[in-house]
Amino acid sequence: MEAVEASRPFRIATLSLRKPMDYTRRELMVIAAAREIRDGERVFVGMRLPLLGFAVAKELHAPNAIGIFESGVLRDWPALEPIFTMSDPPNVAGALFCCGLIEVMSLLQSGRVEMGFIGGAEVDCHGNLNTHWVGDDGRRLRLPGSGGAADIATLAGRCVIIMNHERRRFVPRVQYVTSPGYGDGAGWRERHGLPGGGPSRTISSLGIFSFDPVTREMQIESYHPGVTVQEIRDETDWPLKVAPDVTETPEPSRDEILAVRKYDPEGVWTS
Amino acid sequence: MEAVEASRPFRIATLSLRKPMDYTRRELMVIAAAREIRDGERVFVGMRLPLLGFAVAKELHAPNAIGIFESGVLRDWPALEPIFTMSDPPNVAGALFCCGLIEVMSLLQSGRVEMGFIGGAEVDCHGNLNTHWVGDDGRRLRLPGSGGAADIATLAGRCVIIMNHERRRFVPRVQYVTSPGYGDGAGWRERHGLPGGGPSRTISSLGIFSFDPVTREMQIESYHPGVTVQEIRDETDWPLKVAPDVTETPEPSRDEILAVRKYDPEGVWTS
Amino acid sequence: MPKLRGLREAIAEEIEDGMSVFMGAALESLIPFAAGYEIIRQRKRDLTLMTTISDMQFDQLIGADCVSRVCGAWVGNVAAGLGHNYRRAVERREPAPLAVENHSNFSMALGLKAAAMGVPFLPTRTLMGSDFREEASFADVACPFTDENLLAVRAVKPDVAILHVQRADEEGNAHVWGNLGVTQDAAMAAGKVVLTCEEIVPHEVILSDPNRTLVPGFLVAAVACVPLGSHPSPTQGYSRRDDDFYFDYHAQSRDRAGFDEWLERWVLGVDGHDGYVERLGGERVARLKPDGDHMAAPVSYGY
Amino acid sequence: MPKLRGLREAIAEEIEDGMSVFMGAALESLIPFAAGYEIIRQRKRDLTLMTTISDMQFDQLIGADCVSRVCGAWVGNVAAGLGHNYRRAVERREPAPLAVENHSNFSMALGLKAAAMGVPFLPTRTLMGSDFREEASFADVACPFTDENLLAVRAVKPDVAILHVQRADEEGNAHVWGNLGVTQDAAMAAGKVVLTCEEIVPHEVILSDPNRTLVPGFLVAAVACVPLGSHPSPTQGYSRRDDDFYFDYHAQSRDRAGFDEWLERWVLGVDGHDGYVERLGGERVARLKPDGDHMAAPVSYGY
Repeated sequence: MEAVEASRPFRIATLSLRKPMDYTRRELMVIAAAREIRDGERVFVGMRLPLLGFAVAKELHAPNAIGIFESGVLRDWPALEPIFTMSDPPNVAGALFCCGLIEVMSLLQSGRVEMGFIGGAEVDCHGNLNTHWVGDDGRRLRLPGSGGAADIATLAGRCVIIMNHERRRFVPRVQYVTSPGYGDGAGWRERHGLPGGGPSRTISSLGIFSFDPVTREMQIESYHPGVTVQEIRDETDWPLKVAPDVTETPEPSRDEILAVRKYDPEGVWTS
Repeated sequence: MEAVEASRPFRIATLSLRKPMDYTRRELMVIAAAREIRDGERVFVGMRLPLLGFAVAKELHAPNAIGIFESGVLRDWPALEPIFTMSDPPNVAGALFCCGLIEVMSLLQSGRVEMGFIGGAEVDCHGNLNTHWVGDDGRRLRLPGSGGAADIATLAGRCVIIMNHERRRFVPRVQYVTSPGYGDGAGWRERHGLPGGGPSRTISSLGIFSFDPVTREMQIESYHPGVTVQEIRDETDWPLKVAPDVTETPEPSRDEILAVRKYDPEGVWTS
Repeated sequence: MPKLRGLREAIAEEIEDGMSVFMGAALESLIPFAAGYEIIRQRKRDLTLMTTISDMQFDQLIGADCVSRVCGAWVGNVAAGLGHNYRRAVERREPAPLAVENHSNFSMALGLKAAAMGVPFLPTRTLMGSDFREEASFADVACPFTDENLLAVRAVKPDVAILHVQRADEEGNAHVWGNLGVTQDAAMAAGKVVLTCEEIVPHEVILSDPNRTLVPGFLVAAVACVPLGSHPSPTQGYSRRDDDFYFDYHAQSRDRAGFDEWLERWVLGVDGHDGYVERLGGERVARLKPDGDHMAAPVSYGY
Repeated sequence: MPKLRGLREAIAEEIEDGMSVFMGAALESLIPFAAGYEIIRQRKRDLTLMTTISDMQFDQLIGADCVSRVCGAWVGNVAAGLGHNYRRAVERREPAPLAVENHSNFSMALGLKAAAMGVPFLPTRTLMGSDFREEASFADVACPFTDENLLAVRAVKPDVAILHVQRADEEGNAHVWGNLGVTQDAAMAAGKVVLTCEEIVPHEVILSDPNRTLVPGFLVAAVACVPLGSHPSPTQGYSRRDDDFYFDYHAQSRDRAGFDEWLERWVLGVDGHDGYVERLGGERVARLKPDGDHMAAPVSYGY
């Protein structure tokens, strides 16, 4: 479950096509998400962009990946129609396995889910996510809560964080830890007994971020085409480090773009 | 699961019709079992005689009783054909609810199963049952084990024990407690934290037995027609007490006998 | 009292002020919206609502001042995001203060499972390191075999679970399919179950496929035939999600006045569920019907 | 390696000496007898067999000297009573000593469920006061909320679960119906699953009814098409119980010589499962077919 407020996408289809891209930022995010899915993996694909990423990965390099939904649905093929939530009928008809939440979470807890996508209203420098409440000009703003995100963050083999990049969302320390990343850094997950591997990457609207293997601090791995390291730093509320081999996010291939558009022909999610 | 060795019943149909009965001992046992089932109750009916007892009770005084089988089957109507085990297809087709063992045992553990029938190779004066091993002339004889009997004995609202009455089976203290009754007597179940109520009655081939509400010791409540108190004591390996209001087991009614024969027309289980 | 009743009678007779009520068991489908609307019409008060994912149903009940406490993993609008009434209640105590107990989907499911199984807790490895691990529903427990430190989740026992299902018989034996979430766990954890269903079917239909029975009738206190009873959420095989309804509610409930108007239009100002369906209009209802069938392969229980 | 293999290859490649093998998950139906016979033919050794109710399959494997340890709730002959080979092994160490770990059906199911859930134990109220409560699989655990004393059951993780099912696709996604027992828990607890099935069906048949999928293919290492693979135990919709086979085995296995003859006739002296079915004879096989169908009411996943 995304905690951020969504708009009715088919009414706000504001295109942001900028030269020299012939693809949108959101398309690039979907493609980046797809690239995180390895063939044969079982992946919590959640909703919206990762769901499309799953479809793209299946189409291209991960034909044997399985998409998992916490309501109890496992699919080896994308939903039969565009959907708003994991429980929508086109995501259930033609599923591979439809069990209960406990069974899906049991697969997760017993180490059989390699990856999960998660997001939040805030992320911090150690990849902790907050979907419970945030301060806003001295007022508290109550968000919907964890859903299954905290479970995925705790238990999945690895997590990929996917979020819009805004300074108010990329904060030094989240105000509330809903979905733990690396806590306060090195050794924290081990000390607290979290079985899963923690966040492997963050995909934002500006770049892709890895976590320093020693300090577990988020660092810029690549900036999206047309974005500078300085722009990313400006939109980040802590002194964001840069990986030694920082580079530009690889341009989407023609196949990747075509795959996104096959599953989102109207640009509902990606325009 | 009964732990005792069964013969192929349709080959050893040795009739034991004695005057003035026009029914067999086994028919009387089935009818006594049926009388223990109250309308609307959920009852572990196990196999063989209690299964027939369930059918008779449904037919007569307990039309809303539900029969439960530990493999995950719940029925509101007897099996569609005579069966050897709970998992036989005629006991599954037309079932009310077919779940897993865990779900059925969860109903039991959460206090929603009012009664269960159990048996064993040995029973003792406090209603403890043994289906693990017995000594036989200095040799140990290994029996099949608990199946679900220990769970039913521990957890059911009340249990009814049903057994052939033989001196080697009715012993002062079982050699191994598979399915606990009242342990060593008053207060034992409470001390050991057993949630279920314990055995309410024993139905044997010679009589019906209750448990003294204070001492929790088995006592003769009624002797079957044609059986004397002395015969029962002779077949019991401890000084069996007699309830103050001991009486003859009420004769089966015509309806009861007809109901048994409706479900066991060949006398497979009751001749 | 017969189990098969009208929705109005079922809610009047089975739901009492102050009860704890589990809804939203399938997470984002089969949400018993019609039952929730009826709770609002009957002005039930001081309820504790429990859920995994509440959909916008909890937001409606909170705005209508039926609720004093929420216990769940996610409260919002599954299509459009935040729940405005939920925010107003938590942030500004409008229309009344609201206590919140935080769970994750898995911890809530484990709490229900513990109650369903008749044990006071279940152990898990989830939520280690989350801030809401400090809630009173969680405690440390060590494994007696491995000495590992695990999280114990306390049993969750709602007074009643309200479930919408595809088909049930008059005794409340229910077939449910598609997306399930914690449907069976909620039914087995609760003190009793109130069902709404798309169709009442003969007992023989249920008996024809006992593996499809998710809720046996002996757990059910009342069953009401309420076609489209999950609207605007979907019911597999019977109705699609009504996306517009979600976005319209989201927009209208942005302030109290807008929510009150919404409530009058869709809940208080209509004559029960039939009036609600009438207000939706035949064309809209027709659009929600599935595009044809998608049949399960045949299965024989032959013996 | 493709998952779809012959039974001989599947057993040869997936079952190793010394492994722990769970069978008998449905308690008294769907017993994977054909797989057990193949284990005997291939003279696997030193197996730990795990079960709830073993049916007479364990008795056969013990008599054939494939087993060094049994962990389960019930070992015998479900139609006829005691298992003679089991008795000889425990009482007289014939053909070899046999270690036994006692469970009840519920405690074994909880052990599997713990492994399936990825926790080292689950708490229960059963077995309090039973003598086998002293086994190493059980320990005391106190509820951190209520202080109640409960029994902790240690997770049971078989190396492999062998299951017979009605239908599966080539990837091992399996539809199972009727009597289930601990089938899904065993599949999820085990390191891997080996399936035998009555029919291999197209993937689309599985996808048509995802609630009927009890075992997803990613848990499955091998699937073999073995019609009548549960004989003499029943498979709902496909074959009835062969009662005579149970009583004949019981009578013949009363002494070692009789068992050896039985083994030669039905297992070692036939050419795999096909030879076994041939020996049963067409008339007997025909008698085991269900008397007609008993169809599940239709279900649509329309969207």
